[in-house]
Amino acid sequence: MLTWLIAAPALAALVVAFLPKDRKELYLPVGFLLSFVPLAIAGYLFFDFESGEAGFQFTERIPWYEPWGIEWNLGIDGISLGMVVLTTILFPISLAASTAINHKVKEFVVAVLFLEAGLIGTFLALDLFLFFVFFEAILVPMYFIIGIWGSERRIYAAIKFFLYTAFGSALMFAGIIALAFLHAGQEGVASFAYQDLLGLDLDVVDERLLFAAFGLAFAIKVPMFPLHTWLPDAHVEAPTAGSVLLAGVMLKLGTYGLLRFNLGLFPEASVDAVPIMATLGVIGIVYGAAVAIVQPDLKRLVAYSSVSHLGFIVLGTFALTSAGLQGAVIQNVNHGLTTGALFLLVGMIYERRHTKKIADFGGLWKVMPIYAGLFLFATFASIGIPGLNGFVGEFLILVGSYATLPVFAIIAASGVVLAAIYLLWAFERVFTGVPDKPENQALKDVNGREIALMAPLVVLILLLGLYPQVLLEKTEASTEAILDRIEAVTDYEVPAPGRLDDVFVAEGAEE
Amino acid sequence: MIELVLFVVVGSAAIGGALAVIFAKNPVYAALGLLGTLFSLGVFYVVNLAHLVAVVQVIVYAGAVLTLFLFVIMMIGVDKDQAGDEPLRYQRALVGGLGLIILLVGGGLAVGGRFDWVPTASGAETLPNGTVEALAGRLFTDWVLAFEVTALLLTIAAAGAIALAYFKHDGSEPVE
Amino acid sequence: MIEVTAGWYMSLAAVLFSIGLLGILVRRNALIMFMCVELMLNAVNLTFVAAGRALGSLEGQVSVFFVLVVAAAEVVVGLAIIVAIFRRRESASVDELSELAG
Amino acid sequence: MSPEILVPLVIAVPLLGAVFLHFLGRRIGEPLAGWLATGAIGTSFLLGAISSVDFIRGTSEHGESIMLWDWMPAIGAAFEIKWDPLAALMTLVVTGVGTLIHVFAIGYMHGDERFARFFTYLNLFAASMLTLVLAGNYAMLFLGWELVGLCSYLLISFWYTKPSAAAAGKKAFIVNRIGDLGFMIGLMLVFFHFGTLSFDGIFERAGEVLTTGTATAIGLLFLLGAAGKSAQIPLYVWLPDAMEGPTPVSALIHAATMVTAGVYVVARSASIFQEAPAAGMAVATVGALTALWAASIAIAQTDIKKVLAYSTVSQLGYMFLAVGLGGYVAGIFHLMTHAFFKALLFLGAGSVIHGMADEQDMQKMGGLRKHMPVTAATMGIATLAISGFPLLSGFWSKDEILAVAFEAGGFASVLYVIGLVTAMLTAFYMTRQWVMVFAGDSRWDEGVHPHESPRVMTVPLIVLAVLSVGAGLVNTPFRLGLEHFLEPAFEGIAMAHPPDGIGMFLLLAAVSVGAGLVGIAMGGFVYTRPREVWTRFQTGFGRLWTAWESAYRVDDLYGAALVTPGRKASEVAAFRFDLPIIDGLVNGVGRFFTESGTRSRVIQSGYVRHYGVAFVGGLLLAVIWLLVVGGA
Amino acid sequence: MFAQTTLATPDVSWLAIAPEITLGLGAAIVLLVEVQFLPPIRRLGALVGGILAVAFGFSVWQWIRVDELLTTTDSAEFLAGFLPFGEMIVMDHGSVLARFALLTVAALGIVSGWQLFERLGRRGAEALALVLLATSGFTLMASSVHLMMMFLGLEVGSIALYILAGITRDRISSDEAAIKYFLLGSVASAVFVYGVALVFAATGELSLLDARSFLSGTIVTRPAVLLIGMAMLVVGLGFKISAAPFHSWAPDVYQGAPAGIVGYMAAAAKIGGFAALIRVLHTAFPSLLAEWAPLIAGIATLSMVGGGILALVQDDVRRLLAYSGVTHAGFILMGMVGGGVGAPEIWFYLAVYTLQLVGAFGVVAVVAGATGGPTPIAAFRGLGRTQPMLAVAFGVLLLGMGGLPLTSGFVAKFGVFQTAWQAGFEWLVVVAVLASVVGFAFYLRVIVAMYMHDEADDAVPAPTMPSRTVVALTAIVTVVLGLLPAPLLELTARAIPL
Repeated sequence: MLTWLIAAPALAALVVAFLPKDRKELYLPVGFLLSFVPLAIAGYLFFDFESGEAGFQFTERIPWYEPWGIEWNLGIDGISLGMVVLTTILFPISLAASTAINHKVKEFVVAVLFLEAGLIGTFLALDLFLFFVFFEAILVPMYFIIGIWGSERRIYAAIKFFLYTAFGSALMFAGIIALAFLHAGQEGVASFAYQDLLGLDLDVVDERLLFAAFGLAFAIKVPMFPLHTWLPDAHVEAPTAGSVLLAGVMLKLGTYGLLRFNLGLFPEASVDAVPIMATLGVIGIVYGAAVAIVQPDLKRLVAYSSVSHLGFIVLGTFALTSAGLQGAVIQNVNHGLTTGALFLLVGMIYERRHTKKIADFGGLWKVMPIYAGLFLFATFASIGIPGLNGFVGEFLILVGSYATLPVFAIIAASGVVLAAIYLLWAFERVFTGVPDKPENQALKDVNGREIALMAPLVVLILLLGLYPQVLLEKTEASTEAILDRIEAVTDYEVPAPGRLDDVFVAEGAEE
Repeated sequence: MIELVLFVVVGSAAIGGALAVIFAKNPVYAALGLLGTLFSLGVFYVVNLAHLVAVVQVIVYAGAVLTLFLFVIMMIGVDKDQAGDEPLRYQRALVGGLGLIILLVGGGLAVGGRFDWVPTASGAETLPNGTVEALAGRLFTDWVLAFEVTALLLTIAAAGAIALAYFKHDGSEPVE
Repeated sequence: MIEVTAGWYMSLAAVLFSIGLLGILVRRNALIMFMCVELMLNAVNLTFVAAGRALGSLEGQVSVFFVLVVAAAEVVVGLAIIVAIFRRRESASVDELSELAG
Repeated sequence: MSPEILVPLVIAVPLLGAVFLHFLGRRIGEPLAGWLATGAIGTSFLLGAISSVDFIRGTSEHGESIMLWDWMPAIGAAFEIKWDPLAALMTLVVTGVGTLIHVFAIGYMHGDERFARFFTYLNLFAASMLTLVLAGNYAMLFLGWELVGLCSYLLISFWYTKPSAAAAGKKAFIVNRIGDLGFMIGLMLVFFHFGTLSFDGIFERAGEVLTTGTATAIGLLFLLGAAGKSAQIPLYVWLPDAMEGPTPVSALIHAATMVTAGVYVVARSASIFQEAPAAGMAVATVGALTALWAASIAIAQTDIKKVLAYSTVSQLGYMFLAVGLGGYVAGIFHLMTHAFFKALLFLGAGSVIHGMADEQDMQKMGGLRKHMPVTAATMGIATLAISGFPLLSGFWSKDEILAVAFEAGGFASVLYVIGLVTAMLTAFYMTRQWVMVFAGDSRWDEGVHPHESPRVMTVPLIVLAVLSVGAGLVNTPFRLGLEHFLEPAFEGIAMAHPPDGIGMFLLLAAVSVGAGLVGIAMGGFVYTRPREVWTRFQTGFGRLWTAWESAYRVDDLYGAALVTPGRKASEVAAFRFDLPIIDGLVNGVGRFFTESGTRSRVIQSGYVRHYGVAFVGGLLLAVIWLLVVGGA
Repeated sequence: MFAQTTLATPDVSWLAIAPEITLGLGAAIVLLVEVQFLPPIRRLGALVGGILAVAFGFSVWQWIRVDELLTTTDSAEFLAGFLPFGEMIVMDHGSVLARFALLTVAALGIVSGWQLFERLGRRGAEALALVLLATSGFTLMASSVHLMMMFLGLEVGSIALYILAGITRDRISSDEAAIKYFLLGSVASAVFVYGVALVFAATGELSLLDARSFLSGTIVTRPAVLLIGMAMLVVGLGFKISAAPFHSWAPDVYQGAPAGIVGYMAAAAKIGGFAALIRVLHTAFPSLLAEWAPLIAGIATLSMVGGGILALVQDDVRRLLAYSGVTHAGFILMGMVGGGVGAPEIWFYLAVYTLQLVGAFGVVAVVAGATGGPTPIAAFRGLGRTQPMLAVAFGVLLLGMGGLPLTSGFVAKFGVFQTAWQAGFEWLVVVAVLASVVGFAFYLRVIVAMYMHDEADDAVPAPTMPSRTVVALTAIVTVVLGLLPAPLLELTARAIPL
C-alpha cells in the first residue's frame, strides 16, 4: 500500500516522460490527473487509519541488502499521516497552478511528480538509510524546479538551496552510520530501522553528538534562525509551484524530522537541548517577523513569515507537553495550507503583473475584489484568527509550552502581534487606496481555475480551524507515545497542568 | 681491506658521475657521467658476486642504452640553454630544502645505524661464486611468467616507437 | 678493520637514488631528466644485488634483469616521445611545455 | 422549545445570514439584502428573548451549558455555550440594539455600491459578538473576541479607497492585538493552573487553585486585553480613528457592543478577580482615569463623531470603574443603558451627517433643530440621558456606579471624585455638542440643504430614545430588577453595592445631578452665544485647550516612541544584519572555498618540475610519517 | 660435458593467465594483420571486440573455477590452481573482478572513443593494440602476489598509457601530456621498484605471502628499511591512482590526451593501482596496519579536500573530472583503512566509478568533437535543449559521481564510509561527507551550464551511435545499481584478498 503511494507519482512521472513530443498540451493535464492517484491512496489511508493507535500502521519491511542491514521499511503513524495527506493535496493544486510554465513543460511535470514521490517517501521511510536516500534525493527535482523555471537570480538561489541543505544533511548521514554501528555494537547486527534503533541505549556524549548532527540537518531544513537565509532566496526565485511545495511540504521535513528522530531517538539529549532549541525557535519567531515587516517583495515577506511560523513549531516540539506536540503536528499541516495559499495568490498576481514588489501595487481591492477577499482570508489564517486553522496550532503551542517554558511562550506570543503588523501593513499597501498605477487598473480578477485552486485550501483552512479533531484525534496517540518514551528513559516529567500538586510546585517556583 | 678501498674509490666515482649528470651544463658530459656511474656499479656487482648482472650491466646499459642516449642527444643537437639560471622561482630553494630533508633523514638513520639491517635467517646459505646457471634456473622456473611478460613490454616498446615517431618523408603525418 | 656490509652499498644506493630524484627537479632538459631516472633505477639494482648477496638469495639478482628490461623499454618509449616533441618544437626543455596548468 | 436548540441558533442565524449575503448579496441587491440581514439578527433577538424567559421568570436559575462539538480537547477548548442570565442580557442588548442599527443602516447606506457587503459584515459581526458573549470557555470566548476584532477591521476600512480608513482599520486591529497578547498570556496562566479553559472547570475551583499572586497576574493580563477591546488607557487610541467607518458601524461596534466586551470579560471572570482585589482596583483606577482623560479630550473636539468617540471611551471608563470595584451589576447596568443612548447619539450624528451631505464639523452646523426635528429631539433626550438627567436611564446607571465607588471608600473615594468631575465634563461637552449642532443660528456652507432623514432612519432613533428614557427603570434602588436577574450569574461572588437607604441615595443623586446640571448649564450658556464668546471661553483655558483639542497628542507620542523606532529596528535587522551579516557569512563560506581553490591553482603551475617537487615532498612526508609512527 | 641440471617446473595453470594470453596474442595479431592487409579500421575494431569478448569469456570461466577451488579439499590442487607460476600471481575473486572491470572498461572506452581511432588511421591499429596490452598489464598487476611481477604489470600498463596519451599528433597539448605523464610516471615507477628493493632487503622476500609470513614470524628490530620501502610502494601506487599529492599529472594529462582515450586511461590506471594497493598493504603488511592505516587516511583526506577545492575552480570539464578523480581516489582509499575487510566495498566503488568515468568521458569526447579539442564548461551550455538525451545521461553520471542517493555512487560512498567508520576512522568519515558536499558544488556547475544557460555559440555535434550507446548504458547502470545494488554487492563481497 505505502509502496504504491510512493510508486504512484514516480510512475506518473514516467508516463508523462514518455508522452509523445508533439502533444505538448497533454503534459500538464495528464500529470495533473495522475497526481490524483496518490491523493486517492492517501485518502484511503487517512480514513482507514486506526485512531488512538500509537504504533506504526500499514508497515512494510523488505530487506534491501542484509549485510549492511538496510531495508525497504515503511510505516505511517499519527505524526506522518497529516504530512502525507497534505503533500498529496498540495501537489495537484500546484500542478494546476503551473499553467504559466511555458517552456520545458514535460520536464517540469516530471520533476514535480518525482518530487512528490520523494517527499512521500521521506515521510513514510522508517529505515534511516532509506529516509536519507529520499531526504537527499528530493533536492534534485526542487533544484531543477528553482533553477530552470525560476526568475532572474534562479541559478544562485538553486545552488544555494542545494548546497546549503546538502551540507546540513551530510553530517546527519555520518550520524546515521554511527547509529547503525552503535546498534551493531549492542545487538550484534547493524540496523537502520527506526523501530530497532529506539531500543538503543546511548551514552550521553554520543547521544548529544548525534542529536547535534541530526538537529543541524533539520534546523537548516526548517529553517531555524540563523540558518534561514537560503529560504527567502529560494522562495523569491522559485516558480509558484516551487514556492508552494517548498513552504508547504519541504520545510516540514525539518520539523517532522526533529519530532520523529531527534525527539524519538535521542530523548535524553532532547531534554537537555530544550533551552537551545527553544531559544532559537523563539528568536526565529520574533526575528523572522521583525524582518518580514520591511520586506519590499511579497514572496520574501511570506518567506520570512514562514521562518516566524516554523519557529512556533520548533517551540511547540521542544516544549515537551502534549498540547505543545499536538500543536506542532497540526501546525505543520496548517502552515502548509495557509502559506501554500499565500504563495498561490502571490503567484497569480505575479503572472498578471510580472512583479512581486509591494511598491508596484496599491488599490487592488477595487479592481480585483474576489482576489482581495481570498488574500485577506489567507492573511487572517496566517495571522492566526481563531476559527481558521492557524490559530489552533499556535494556540495549542503557546498554551502547551507555557507549562514548561513560560518565558519563551510569553515572548513567542508577541509573534502573534508582529504577524498582524507585517501582514496587514502589506495588505494595506497592496490592496487599499485607489488604484493609481495604470497597469494595475487593467488587472483582471481571478478566473474560475484560480478560484478552483483556492477552494480546497479555503475549505481545509476552515475545517481545521473549526474542527481540528479530524486530525488531532489521529495524531494524539503518537505524540503521547513520544512523551511517554521520554518520560520512561529520562527523569523528565511531562507536566499535567491543573493537577493541584503541580500548581503548588508552580507556586513554589513563583515564590 | 680491498673491498673497503674499492668501495671508497669506486663509490666516490659513482657519486661523482651522478653529480655530473645533474650538474653538467652539456648533456654529453651528463651522459658520460652516467656512464661512469654505470661502470662503477658494474664493479660493485662483481664484488657482490653478481657477475652475470655486471656483464649485462656493461653491455646493455653502457653498450645499448647510453649509446641511444648519445644518439638522441646528437640528433636533437646539444643545446646549451642549460645556463646556470633557473627560470622557475623558488625551484632551487625548494629542491635545496628537499635535499636537506633527505640528508637529515638519511643521515639520521645512517648515524643511528638504523639504515643498517640484520641479514635474516634465510641468508644462512651464501651465494655460489658464479651464479649464471642458478640464475637461469630461477628465470625459467618460478620466474617464467615474469620472463614472458617482458615480451609484452618489448611489444609495447616497439609498437609505441612506431606510433610515436613514425612520419612520412615529407614530414607530414600519415593521419592527415 | 672495518668490514663493508651490505648496509654500505645500500646507503650508497640511497645516495644515488636521492641524487637522481633531485636531478629530475633541477634539470629541465627532458633527456637529462630521463638520465636521472636511469640513475634511480641503477640505485635500485645496486640495492637488489647487495641485499641479495647479504641474504644469500638469488631473487635480488633475478630482479635486476627485469629492472633492466623495464629500463630499456622505458628508454625506447621515452626517447621516442622526446624525439616526437623535438620534431615539433626544436627544443627538449620541458619548461616550454606548460600550457596545461591550473 | 428548550434553549439547547434555540441558543445555538442565536449565533447560527446571523452567521447564515452573513454567508448567504456573502455569496448572493450582490445578486439580490439593495434594499432587500439589508432587510434580510435585519431579519436575521431580529430573529436571533427573538430567539434570545424566548430562551431567556425562564431567567426573567426566575424559574431557571443558573441556566445551562450547551456542548456543541470538540475543538481542542487537549486544553479543554470546545464549542460550548454557557447560557446564563449574564449571557442572556448581553445577547438581548447586542441583538436588540443591533437590529435597530441594521434598520437604520438600510437608510444610511442607501446607494453605496457595496451595500450588500456591508450587511454581510454586520451580520458576521453580530454572530461573532454573540459567540463572544455566549462562549462557554475562554478559548471560544477568545474566538469571538478575535472575530469581532476582525469584523471591526473590515467595517472600519469599509471604504478602503480612503487611505485614512484603511489605516484606521489596521490600527484598530493591531492595537487590539496588543491587548489580545495580554489576554492570551492570561489564558496560558489559566490553563497552566486549571488544566482547562472551560468556565465551569475554572470558576468553581478558582478559590482553591489560585493564590493571590497568580490571580493578580491573570487579572492584570485580562485587564490589558480588556483595555485593548474596550479602548482604555493606554490602548484607547484606535477608537477615535475608528470613526472613519460608516456611522452605523460606530454606533453598533464602537459604542454599543464590541467595545463593551472588555467589561463583559471582567464581569465574566468575576471569580478570578475576586481572588485578586489589587487587580480589581487596577481595573477601577484605569477606568476612572480613562473616563476623566477621555472626557477632557471630548470637550474640545469639533468633529461630531470624535466627541462621541471620546465620550464612549469615557463612559467605558465608568463601566470599568464599576466592575473593577466589584459592582458588576452596576457595570452591566451602565453597559446596557449606555448601549441605548450612545447608539442613539451615534445614529443621530449619522442622521445629521447624512442630512448635511457628509459634513462632520460641528462648527459648520447649528440651527439644525428646525430642519431635522426628530433627530434633534431624540439626540436631545440622549444627551440628557448621558448627562445623568434625573429619571433618565443614564441617571440611574451612572449614579449606581458612583454610589458603588463612594461606598467602597478608601482609595475608591478618590475614584468617586474623579467620576463626579467626569460626570460634570460629560454633561458639558454633550450639551455643547447638542447646542452647536441644533441650536443657535446656522453656520453651514451654502449649497448644503439639511433635511430630516427618511423614516427608516428616524424610527430606530425614536425607539432608542424611548429606551434611553425608560431603560433605567429596570434597576432602581426601589426595585432592583436587574440585580435579581443577574444574581445567579454571580453566585458566590461578593458584589459591591450602593449604600442602602433612600436618604443616602438621594444625597449622592443630588450631588451627581448637581454636577451634571452645572455642566449642562455651562455648555448651554457658552455655546448658545455667538462664536466670539466660545473662542474667548476656549482661549481662557490657554494651552490646556489646545492640548485637549489635539487629544494630548498621544498619537504622535506613540508614533515617536513605538512605531518609528520599531520600523527602524526591523529595517536594521533586515538590511543591516540579515542580508550582510548572516547571509554574508553563508555566501562567505562558499567564497572561501572557491577563493582557496583559485589560490591553490598556482600549485598546478603546469611546470612538470613543480609537480616533481610536490611528488617528492609527498614522498618524504610519507616516509617520515611511517618512520615516526613505525618507531624507527 | 655440461652438467645437466633438471629444473623443477612450477605449477602452470593456463587458465590463470588465459585472458592475458588472449590479449597479448590479440595485440600481436592486430599489429600483424594491420601491417599485412591494411584493413579498414572498423574490421580491426571488430577483431579487438572479439578478442576482448574471448578474454572476458575466460575470465568468467576463471570465476567459476575459483568458486570450485574454494570448495575443493585437495590442498595441492587448490594451490596449483590458486597460486600458479611459483606463486607469482593469484587467481582469486579479486583478480577476476579486476579482469571483468578492466575488460569492460577497455571495451566501453574503445567504443565511446571510436571517432579517435578512426581519425588515427593507420596509427589506430597501434592504439588498439596498446589498449589491449595495457589491459593485460593491469590485469597482471591486479592479480600478482609478487612484487616484481606487480612492477612488471605496472610498467606494461603504464608505458602503454604513456604512448596512448601522446598518440594523437593534431594537438600540441597531446605532446605535453605525454611527456609529463611519462617523466613523472617513470619517476613514480622508479620509486615503486626502489620500494620493492627495500622491502626485499628488509624481509628477504619478494612474494607478498612470504613477506607476510616473515613479518608475522619475526620482530623487525630496525624497521627503517622496511618502512621506507613500504612508503615508497604506497607512493608509487598512489601516483597511479592519482591520489593527492601525487595527482599533479592527472589534470594535465586528462586535458591534453585525446578525449577518446582519457576515459580508459583514467579508469584502467585506477583499477590496477587500487587492486595492487590492496594486495600490497593487506596481503603483505597486515601486521603493520597500525602504521599504514593513518598514512592512507592522511592521503585520503588530502585527496578529498584538495581535489575537491581545486575542482571547484576548473573551467575545463576534463580537468574538472580529473580533480574529481582525485577526490574519488580519496574516497576509495577510505575503504582501505580497515585493512582487507574493506575490499568488497572498494571493488564496488571502483566498478561503479570507473563505469561512470568512461561514460562521462564518452560525453566529453562527443563535445570535444572530432579534433578532440578543449572542452570548457561553456561548451556544455544548453546541452539540455540541443542534445537532451546526452545531457540527461551526463547529468545522471555527474550526480552519480557526486554520490547522490538513488544512484550507484551513493551506495558506493556509503560502503566505503561505513568500512572507515567500522575501522574507527570516524573523523575521516566526517571529512568525507563534507567533501562530498563540495563535490556536489562542482558537478552542479556543469549541470547548471547544461540546463540553466542558453545554447553555446557552436553547436555540439550529434553523438555517434556507439558513444550514444555507451553513455546511455553507463547512465542506466548508474541508476539501476543505485536502486538495486545487491547483485553487484554480492559479487564483490567475495573479493576478500588473501
